[in-house]
Amino acid sequence: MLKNKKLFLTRIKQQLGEKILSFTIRQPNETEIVVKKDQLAEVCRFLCQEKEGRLFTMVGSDEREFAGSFVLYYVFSFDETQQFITVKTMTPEEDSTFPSLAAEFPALNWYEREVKDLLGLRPQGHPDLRPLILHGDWPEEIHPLRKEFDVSQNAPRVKSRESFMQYEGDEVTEIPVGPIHAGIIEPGHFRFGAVGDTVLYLDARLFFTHRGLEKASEGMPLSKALFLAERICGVCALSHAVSFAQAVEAAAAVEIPLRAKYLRTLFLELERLYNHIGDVGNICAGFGFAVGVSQGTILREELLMLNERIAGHRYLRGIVDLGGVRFDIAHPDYADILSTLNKIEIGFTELVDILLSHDIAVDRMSKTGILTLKQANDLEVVGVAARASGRNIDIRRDQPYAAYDKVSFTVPVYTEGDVLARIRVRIDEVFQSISIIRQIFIQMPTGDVSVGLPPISPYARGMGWVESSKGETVHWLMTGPNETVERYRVRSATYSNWPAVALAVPGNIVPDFPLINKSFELCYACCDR
Amino acid sequence: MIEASLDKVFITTLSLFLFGTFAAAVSQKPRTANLIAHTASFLGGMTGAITALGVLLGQQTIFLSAWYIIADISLSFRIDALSAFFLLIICMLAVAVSIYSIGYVTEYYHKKNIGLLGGGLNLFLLSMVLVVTVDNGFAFLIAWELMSLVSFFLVMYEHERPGVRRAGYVYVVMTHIGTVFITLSFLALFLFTGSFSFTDFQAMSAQFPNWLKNLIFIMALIGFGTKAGIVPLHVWLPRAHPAAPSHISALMSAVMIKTAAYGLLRVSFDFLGGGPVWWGAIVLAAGALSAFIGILFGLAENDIKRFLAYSSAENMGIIFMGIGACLVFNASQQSLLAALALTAALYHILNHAMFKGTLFMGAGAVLFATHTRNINELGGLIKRMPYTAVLFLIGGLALSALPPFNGFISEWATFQSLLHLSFDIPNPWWKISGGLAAAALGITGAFAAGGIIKHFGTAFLAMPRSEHARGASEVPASMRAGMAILALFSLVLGVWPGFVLAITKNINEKMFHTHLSGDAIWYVPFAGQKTETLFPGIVLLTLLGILMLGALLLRFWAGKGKVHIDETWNCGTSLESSMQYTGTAYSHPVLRIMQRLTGTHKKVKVYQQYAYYPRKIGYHLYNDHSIEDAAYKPVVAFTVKVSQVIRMIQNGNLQSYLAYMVITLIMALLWIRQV
Amino acid sequence: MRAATVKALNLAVEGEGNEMFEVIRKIWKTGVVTHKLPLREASQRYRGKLDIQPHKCKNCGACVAACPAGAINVAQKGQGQELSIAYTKCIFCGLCASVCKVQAVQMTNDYHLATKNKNDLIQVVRMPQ
Amino acid sequence: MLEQMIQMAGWIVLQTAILLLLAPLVQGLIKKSKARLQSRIGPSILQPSYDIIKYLKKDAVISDKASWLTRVAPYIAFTAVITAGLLVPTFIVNAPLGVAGDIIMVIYLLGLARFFTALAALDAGSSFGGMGSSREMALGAIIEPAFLLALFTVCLLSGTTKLGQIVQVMSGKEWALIDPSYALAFLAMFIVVIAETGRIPVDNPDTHLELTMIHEGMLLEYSGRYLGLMLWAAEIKQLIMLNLFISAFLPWGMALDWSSIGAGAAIFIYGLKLALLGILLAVIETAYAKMRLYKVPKLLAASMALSVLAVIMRVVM
Repeated sequence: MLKNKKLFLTRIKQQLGEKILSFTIRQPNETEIVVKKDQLAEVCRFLCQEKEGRLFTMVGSDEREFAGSFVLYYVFSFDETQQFITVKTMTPEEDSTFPSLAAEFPALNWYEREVKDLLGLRPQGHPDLRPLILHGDWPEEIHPLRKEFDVSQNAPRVKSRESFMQYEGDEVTEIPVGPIHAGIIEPGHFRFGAVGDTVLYLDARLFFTHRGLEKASEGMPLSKALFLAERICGVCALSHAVSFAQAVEAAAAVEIPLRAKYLRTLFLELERLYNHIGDVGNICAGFGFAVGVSQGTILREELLMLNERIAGHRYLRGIVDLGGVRFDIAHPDYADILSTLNKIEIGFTELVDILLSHDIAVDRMSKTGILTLKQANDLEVVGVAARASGRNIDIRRDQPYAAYDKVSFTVPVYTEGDVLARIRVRIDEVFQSISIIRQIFIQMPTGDVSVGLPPISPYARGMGWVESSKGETVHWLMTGPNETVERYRVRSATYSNWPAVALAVPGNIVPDFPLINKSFELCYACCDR
Repeated sequence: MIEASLDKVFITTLSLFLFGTFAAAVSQKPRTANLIAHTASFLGGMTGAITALGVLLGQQTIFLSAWYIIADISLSFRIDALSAFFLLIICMLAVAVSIYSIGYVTEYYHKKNIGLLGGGLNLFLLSMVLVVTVDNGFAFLIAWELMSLVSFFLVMYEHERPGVRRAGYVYVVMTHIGTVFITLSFLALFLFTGSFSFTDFQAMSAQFPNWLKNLIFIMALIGFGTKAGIVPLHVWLPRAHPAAPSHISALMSAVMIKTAAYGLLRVSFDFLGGGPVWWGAIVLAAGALSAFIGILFGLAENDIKRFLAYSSAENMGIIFMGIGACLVFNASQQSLLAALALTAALYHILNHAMFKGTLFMGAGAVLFATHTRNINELGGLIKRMPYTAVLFLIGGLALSALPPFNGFISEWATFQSLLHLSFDIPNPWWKISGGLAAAALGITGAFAAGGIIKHFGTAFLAMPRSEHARGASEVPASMRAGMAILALFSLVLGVWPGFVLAITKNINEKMFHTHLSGDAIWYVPFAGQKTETLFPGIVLLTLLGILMLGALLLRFWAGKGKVHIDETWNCGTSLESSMQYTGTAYSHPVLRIMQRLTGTHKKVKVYQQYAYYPRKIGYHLYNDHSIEDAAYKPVVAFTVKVSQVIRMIQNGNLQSYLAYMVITLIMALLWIRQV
Repeated sequence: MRAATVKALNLAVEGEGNEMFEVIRKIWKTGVVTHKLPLREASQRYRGKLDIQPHKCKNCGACVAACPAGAINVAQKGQGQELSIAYTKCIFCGLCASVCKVQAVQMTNDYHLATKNKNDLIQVVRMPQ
Repeated sequence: MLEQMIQMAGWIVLQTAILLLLAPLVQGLIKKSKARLQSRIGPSILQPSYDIIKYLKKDAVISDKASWLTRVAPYIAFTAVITAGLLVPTFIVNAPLGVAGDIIMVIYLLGLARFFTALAALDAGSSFGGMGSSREMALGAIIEPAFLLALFTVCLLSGTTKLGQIVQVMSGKEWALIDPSYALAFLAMFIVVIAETGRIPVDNPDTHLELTMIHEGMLLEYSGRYLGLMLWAAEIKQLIMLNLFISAFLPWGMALDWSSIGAGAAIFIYGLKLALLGILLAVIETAYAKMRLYKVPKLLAASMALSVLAVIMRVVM
């Protein structure tokens, strides 16, 4: 394995040759390549197409103060060799542009627009330069992530530059939904181009809940920023917290105690369980199957109450510490968890039996909202949605963290890409999670649950990732002086998957949209930050 | 005495129309032409209506001989109850349309020749009056041809507009195919009776062999079915009606196609004395098919006049269902039920004339105000044209057969006729067919309601979708008055069916020697062996009572509710007119359900340079109308080709070709006479 | 004819009798699960309101510094000091309790936070001199 | 004559009161049963009545794009539905307006209510109104023939479309449900009742998801008094459908005249029948899921097929 890695890296270095400025192995699993702007496209193309890397995240950072320019990091994951390669390129302030790769790699569409909005670097040749993070009524020349931006300043509102898809002919109705919804749904504005009940195109306008968390974290002590990370989202609080903690631990180059790893794994799986079971129940609301909804809710509530009993918080907040977890659990808790899980397993099996043998339910779900493998690959879709479309990725297995390399589990993959496949993936993962938790209790070692962090040098970089119930969540962190945050970039699963929803909807009928949307189960807060 | 004076009144009618034709045609100033033509047609209509009412209520028949051409080929009139009924409808429409036209034709001032249009209107009315009143096969055919030609020229009035000529050609070709069949059936009658006189037809047809009766009936059905726009002979209808100026479309749709029903009733009952059950079955099936397909295709339309034209095909279908049921009952010796079915058909003929007249004039008013018939460009007219909106809505409610308007009563009677097919005819097939036919009628009514909501909702409600609609304003008073007259009749005939029963009584008595008692104002007892009664008046009174009382109680109990005016809820964003449901979108679910019949398919064009980055999406929904395509395109193409060849030979224009056609027809008739 | 009837009946219910039975059985088994007020007590580890014992406090200020939400404040009031906890800001993370060396701040499982007046959510503790 | 008219007026008032009061109760019962079937306690069965009272007393907000139609439609829909209700028997074999109209009148009066509801939905210009309206009309058009056919099978027995006479004929056939053709017609009609009352699997009365609504979508722009009337009308329509069903298929125990004992027992039996039907609707709604929009016509086609089959059996046997 180790040899493979070395060979892999050496070969990349040789093949890229002149095109790169430097080639540094920064951490055992991360290599940094520095390229000039004009070589960026070629290097990325080489990494993606010849070496089958997949875009993990892309970060733009204002490093003028200590590096003299804006810096862009393109992180690629190589699952086979468990390696990350970061391609770094510099953009000086005078020439605040960079070559756009979005036309070639549609997955970069949002990342580049985000850099444009927040840092004011112009992606040249981007086919769609509409505002993304900041809405059309935000002044075009104010970029919040530039260091000179004053947080307390109120930006003036300007005439909106928002635009949506244009339709030819007088037959298309633009159906607007949101940002204020009828139910308790997060804000997002969807504009369907539809004729009658058939959808032609979906414009999704998100980032209504952009709270500027990344900006807010700048200069914040790492220990407090953890709580900020925890509050990015309601239902994946733990995933975000663990990701952040892992990023800090990577920056500090610290290994956490084994028991803490197991505990993190346990809680992460509990989080996945209540999310997946809740989602399976909730999907029934999409076709009005009341029993499914009520039974799903009952099971989810059982799990939430279990969370409260063992961790003091229904949504598992306040558990993670930098360098481990904040408290340990004892044997009565083991028994509590295991007996609750037994109950859940029986109830869930029954629910699944009813659901999957219900003709109308299955009919509603199958062939609805199909996302093809090509679309999933092109957009670098992650998580449940990716696995339902035949994209065999799961970061727990591919780039293991916590104790995932010590437990055995299978990764369910379906190829249909429809709502039913996404539900089936969730159902299978529920049983996998239950099995993982049982393994944890067999293997659980004794020992400390936390380790103190050594002092972290300024401008150290770290990356943390977690396969949340929605997909991989990536936290990219650069520390500042005095153990504060210099640049923090969160790429949640939702961020990667939202563009895919818009692709899965056209061709379906309007009343199927809630169903499709729920089957992706994307959360806006994660995405908008 | 009365009879004698009615004669004179009728002659006055004819003279007025004739005068209107020529006086208008020669007058130069548009304003004068407008006044002369429409005063003449208005007065003609009034006198004609008096004549018809005199005949219907006075239980008498008018005979009138004008002149003889040769031997027994004469221009003579005989107005019996059936003729008078149709004469009444023509004249009522003539009155309403004349008033309407005074305003409507101002649109054409200094653009087109008003004299020709006004003269044409008079001539058209005259020809229709002749069709339903002449007493001679030969004269009937001449009048029929005159009616077809005049209406053709009126359709072609705006021939410079794209599509109008094509529509005109399709119309003229189809109508002549129909005429050929009608001519053949009259020739057959002539050959076996040796006379063209209707009286001889009636007297001698009883001795005809069955095959001949069947032949005559089938040819008459095809011929008149073409004029009536019965599916699949309807193709000309949705093309010609929208192409004509709106007041002409109103007349064509409300009256002209009804002359086909007159012809069919005349031939099948009066001449042939009813027939075997299968005649009725065919007519019923054709009617059901027509009603269903007609309205389904209509629902797909976004052109308000095309929709109305298709709906005419639907309503002719309903009328044919009534006639079919009548034929079946007649063949089964159920004379009371036959009378019920005939009443249903006649009632619907009258009703359809009223509400379709209103609707076509309403569509004309929209066209007048906005210069577009495409509802996807309209919207918000209810605030700009409040009167037109109300009148159109009344017409629409009647078309959707909703109480308390007249459409409901006749559709109810048709329902009863169809249901009694299964209740009272022992044959098991009829037991099932009656129910299925009733179900077909039900779906037709629901589709019609959907079509009206689509067109009214898109064109009149919410926000304007284009400059056309934004700049609209209410139409002149005369146009509103024309619509209002018919709309008022829609309501009156809906709550006072006794009136209609009084005027159809004679027809039934003559044909079936039985009658439905309908003397009371408020109710229609279709009494007899069953007591299927309907008291629309009582129901309406109760409804109004509850409404008043409820509103009062609510006011008393909860006080005068405050109403705040605010934006339409749009999920927190501002509402744009492109967010309203379009006409296409509205009918899309139905079309998708009925995809196999309508052949609905879409063309989507995505403009994009890179995959995943579309810039613009083009969309268009097409309805293939598979029935038309399959059955018609080759025939129409062939006929058009032939006529083009003929035109080339003649090296002349279409008008002279048509003139030749008429002359040929007359020559042929004369030649047969000589032999 | 009988066969036709059976077929038609099957068409109508589409053979869903079995599955419907399953559903009903499941519902029967579950019963009504809604809890009526008053709700049960929160679990032992539940992190609810803070319990502050002024006499133990050494005025070290660790809790104020540790609070990530800035919910704890100390203000000079007359002679003594006043510690205020704003439950409008508190995220119930429990850091204050874990940094307090003398256990003057402890978390309780009291979850009753609903109030009609926002000011009731600021708990003020007067420190002894 | 005068006495007769007074009697009729009294009957009209009585039946109107029954419709007005009972309709929200039936709705409440269905909601309560559904809640129980979802393992919830659920609101009181009086809740729909409270809701209506609340709405009627509230101020209304109306769109600035809307015309007078929006204000008029609730009154028309409400009165049309009540008038239809006066044509359908409840616990006594005839209805107050029984002489004046028949089943077809009922269907078309309900159609009138539907027409104005669907039209008013387009008045404010929102796409949700259009969506609900267009779906309602599409499904309505398919429901109509199924409805007619299902009723037709019943009419065929009595040879009339008058409900009073139908009930009289049917109540003489206590064991009719054993008759296969009758059972088929029963099923066909039940499907129609579900579809017409806008229940799962056709429509979901509980959903307020913008994109899936049918009936609720049409009422989206309504508030206050207007919403109250519309909701009330919908509940009364549901009661009328159940009344129709009872008249056609479960007419046993109806009072033949106004004798106090007979009428008292009949009222009790009528209440029982309504409650049972309501609970049955709730069970079906709980156990089924909402069908795909474009599959609903197939369900109604099945209803039509059942009706036709029922007629064939009646004719053949």
